[in-house]
Amino acid sequence: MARRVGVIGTGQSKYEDHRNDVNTPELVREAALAAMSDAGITPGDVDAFVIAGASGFPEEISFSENWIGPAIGASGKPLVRVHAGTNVGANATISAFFQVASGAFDVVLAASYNQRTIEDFRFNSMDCCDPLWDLGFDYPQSTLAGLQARFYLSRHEGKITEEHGAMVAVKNRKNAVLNPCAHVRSEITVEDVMNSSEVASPIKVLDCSRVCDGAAAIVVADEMKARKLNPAPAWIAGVGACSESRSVPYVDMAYPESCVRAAQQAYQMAWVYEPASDLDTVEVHDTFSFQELIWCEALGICEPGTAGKFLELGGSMLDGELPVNPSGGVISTNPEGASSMVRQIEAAMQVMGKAGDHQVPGVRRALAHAWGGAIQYSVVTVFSSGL
Amino acid sequence: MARRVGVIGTGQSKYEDHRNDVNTPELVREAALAAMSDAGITPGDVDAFVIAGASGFPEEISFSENWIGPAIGASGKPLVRVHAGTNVGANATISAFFQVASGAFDVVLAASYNQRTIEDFRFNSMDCCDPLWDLGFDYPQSTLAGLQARFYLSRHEGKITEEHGAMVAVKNRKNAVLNPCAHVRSEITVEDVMNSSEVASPIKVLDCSRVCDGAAAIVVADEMKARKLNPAPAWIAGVGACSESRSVPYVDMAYPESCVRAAQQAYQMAWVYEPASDLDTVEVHDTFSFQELIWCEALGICEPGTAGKFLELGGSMLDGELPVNPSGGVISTNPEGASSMVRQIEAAMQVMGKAGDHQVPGVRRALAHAWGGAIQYSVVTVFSSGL
Amino acid sequence: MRHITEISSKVEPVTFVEDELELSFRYWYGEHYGRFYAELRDNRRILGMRCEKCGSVLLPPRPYCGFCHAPLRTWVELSDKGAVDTFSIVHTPNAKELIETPYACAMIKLDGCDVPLYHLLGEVEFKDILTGMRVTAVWEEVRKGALRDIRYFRPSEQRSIRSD
Amino acid sequence: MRHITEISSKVEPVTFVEDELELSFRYWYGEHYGRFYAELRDNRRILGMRCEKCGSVLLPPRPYCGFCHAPLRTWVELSDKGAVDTFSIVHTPNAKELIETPYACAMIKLDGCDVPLYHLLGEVEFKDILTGMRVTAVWEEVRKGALRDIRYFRPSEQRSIRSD
Ligand SMILES: [Zn+2]
Ligand SMILES: [Zn+2]
Repeated sequence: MARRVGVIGTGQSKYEDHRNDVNTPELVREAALAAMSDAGITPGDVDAFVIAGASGFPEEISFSENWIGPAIGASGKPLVRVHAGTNVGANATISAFFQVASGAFDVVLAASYNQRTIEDFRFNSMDCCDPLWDLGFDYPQSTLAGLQARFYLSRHEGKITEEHGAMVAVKNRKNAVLNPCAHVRSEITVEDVMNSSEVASPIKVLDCSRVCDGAAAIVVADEMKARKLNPAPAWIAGVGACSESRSVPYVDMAYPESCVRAAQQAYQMAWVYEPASDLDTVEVHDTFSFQELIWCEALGICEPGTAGKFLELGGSMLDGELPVNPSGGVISTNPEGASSMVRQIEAAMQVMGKAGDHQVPGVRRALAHAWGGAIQYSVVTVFSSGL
Repeated sequence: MARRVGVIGTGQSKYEDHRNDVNTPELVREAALAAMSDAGITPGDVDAFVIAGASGFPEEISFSENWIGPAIGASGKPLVRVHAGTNVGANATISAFFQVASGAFDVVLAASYNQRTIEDFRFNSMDCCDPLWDLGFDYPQSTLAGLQARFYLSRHEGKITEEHGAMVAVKNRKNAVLNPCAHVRSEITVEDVMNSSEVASPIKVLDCSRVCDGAAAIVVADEMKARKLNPAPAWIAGVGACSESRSVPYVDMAYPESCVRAAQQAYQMAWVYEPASDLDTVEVHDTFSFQELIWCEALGICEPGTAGKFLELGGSMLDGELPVNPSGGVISTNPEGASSMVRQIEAAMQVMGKAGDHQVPGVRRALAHAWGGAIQYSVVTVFSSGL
Repeated sequence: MRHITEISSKVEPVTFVEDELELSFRYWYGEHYGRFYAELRDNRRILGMRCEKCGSVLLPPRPYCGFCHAPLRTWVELSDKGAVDTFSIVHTPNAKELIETPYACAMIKLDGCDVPLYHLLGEVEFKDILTGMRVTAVWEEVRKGALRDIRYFRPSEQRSIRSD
Repeated sequence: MRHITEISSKVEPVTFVEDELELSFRYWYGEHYGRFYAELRDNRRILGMRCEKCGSVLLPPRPYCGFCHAPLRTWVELSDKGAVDTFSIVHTPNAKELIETPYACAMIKLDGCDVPLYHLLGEVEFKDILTGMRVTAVWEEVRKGALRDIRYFRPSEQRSIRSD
């Protein structure tokens, strides 16, 4: 990179099933003001803004810069909007990173959000289909996730079981109790998960995250500004993004190449050679419990088929050798368009030592992972306490 | 900027009222392959891709990376999607520019497109309204453009007339005859425009662009790669983007601050002090004829209220002192989501001396302008033949 | 598996696929808009906000200033009279056909407000509409809490201009 | 213009606004998909494409290889039999309610093809579905040129597995 870039502030709104007390601009403002306050700056100090637009339908109005811009202080400032599936928030941060690294701007704020405008939940993740190919099936993400989970279980028969999925949910829900920002903060048991009703087999209700409304924001700055404003910024050491872009049938769902490649890009940039030992904690995008295991393998943290064993042995627990989702993960807090930025925020907070009760001791390098679309688009960010 | 970035290849698809002979990925592929061929590279040489997503509605399916990615060689490569109004193509190029300038990638391809999927034309530019404010009016862009034109005429009464709008259309339609890529290539007269039916007064049918289907692509590279691949790249000397983000009522439509500020950003970066003399040609986003005059003033090319006189005296003609829209502009070719990238392509081609019959002699610096949304979001790019 | 080298000329290609969608959206207003629309509905009052920092009087009412980003606290009651800033006679049908064409629309600067309001013009011949023309809101009898609780703005009488 | 310092407690705030949209989309297929769907409709034939560069046999048929980006020219006829790569029993109603829940869906690898096809499973108890299970397409009598011209895939008889 031409210039070093660090996270100097993060902010999250209150998450609720429905945030009907505010309008969308006010919701985004809540997170943006928190991030600026955390960074010790005001809107006037921000050189440029990136807004993460949610996928088309949950937001009828496309011109988010028009109504959200003024709420976060972006009026009259450089602004760009990125779009993607559920990984859009992570992409927004990476866009902000490129802008600062390029030398164009010193301080950039990226914001992401989710406030559902369509009452019928079925429309909220409907647009996975390729209109030229499988429009007639109209499957939502949960169906793809069910196919993915079964594919993964079949490939590693005897090594990965349905209980492993349940154990992920149990672990992450337990971690969420320690995270004051988390949406769902109550513990469950493996039995609860196994006995919960089937959504798309082998996925059951308690294997799924519960979608909520909320917003997140992150402030990044160049090295000079970052050092001035923050005694211990979380440096962005590596970024990667990859879409397999092959329509659903091409994707190896149990070991998605997009995730492997996004990680490779980020690892190369961050000088991560042995993910399992070079990283101190990771936040992965566990919209569905099984996915935590799949991402850990595709990220090179566990060998294929071993993520279940790693979990059983406590390796991914909050006090394990490589805690996974210490924040409670997406399964505890899923403000869809913002969830992937929340992973980055949580990873950055771990690096800055500001994670409070769910802080992993001595984190020097943390990874944030995100997926989106039809399980074919992955984004990876690595944060570091040193340069 | 940390690294210099140059345009090394551009491509445009065939434009037609409706491109029903191909699907959307194939349409984008047409432009992307042309751009790569122009740059002397193949998809394997591209390090990362930026896809410009059109505004929400004309494209039901949001995951453009999923179906368009493989058609342009993006499978397995870093990819991001930017969204905006009609300036989205220009934003995509600027995103590619930041990525290369940051040192993350050496060669990035940005692609934009328009293939209407909604038959009812009225839905194609409906989403200007702020849902919290003026949803009950449901006005399209042409209504805003009519209000804008009247506001401009009133402010400069006696200096700007309806005939000036007509003269812009006549000039640009004439230039388009010389541009083999243009969509509408036939001349009209001022009488034709003045006698054409009213759309949103003072705007008449022939003051409006005719929307078409088509795609555009642009390849940018860092200085070393650019020099190696292209004897005379068009260097990106300055970029600017600004959303007034204030809901429609706040915008000074006759002299939009977003345009003034975007230009200021780009001029500062490109060391442009006197736009009228430092620039050799400009391509502005003339979706409606009057807008060419308004943008020229906001860009600092003419003093407020003098763009009509400048036009009358031939200053903006193809052989004038500062030719405006030598390509024929948006009024002759409007593939909505791609139109703003086409401005950049035409400006870059002028700088590279590759504009053919509509080449302006001796262009060293050219500007591309774009607007989007509710006339509140502007993007400016300055290209230069030297560094 | 057989290889096919030529495209059979016997089949008529399928050229497109169609899809239909019916969507219902709900946007939450929050406190400020919520009060604004309620006052419009219940009391025919148009409320704006004043920025104590830059002095602007703004619509729509929001908890922050669109000009200088300051937090806003001061509500002000605006007049339902004002002047036409710009106007247009629209012949293009709107997407949702909420308004019959042709119609006249305008940006109207309400007295005391620094930003114009988009609305419709009525009780006036198109040819008589002028920039700067004084107008007065005509309210709907049955109001729902929306900008269109004002039916349109009509030209103010000469007398009422003086007396404003 | 009057200043208002306190929010009147008399008005009940307006809390949200609703909007409805009915949209019709038309997606153009282009030559390759156009032929694919026509063969499905007229001849119950499933056509794929072979990449001469990397050897992959691909669905959907496109003029370029999704794996290696090479242009594709060679059409191949695929079998309407294959094996279940993965499956799921779905209880969530789909947005457009095209399929009644619960239903079984699967990724199916057609014989001779390198990429699986998403489709439905039928004529089978949910509990009997297995990864690797051999299946055969059941075609609709009236076909429109769409993937759902195949009603679903049903388990192949033992005999037919052998004879394939
Ligand atoms: Zn102010
Ligand atoms: Zn191939």
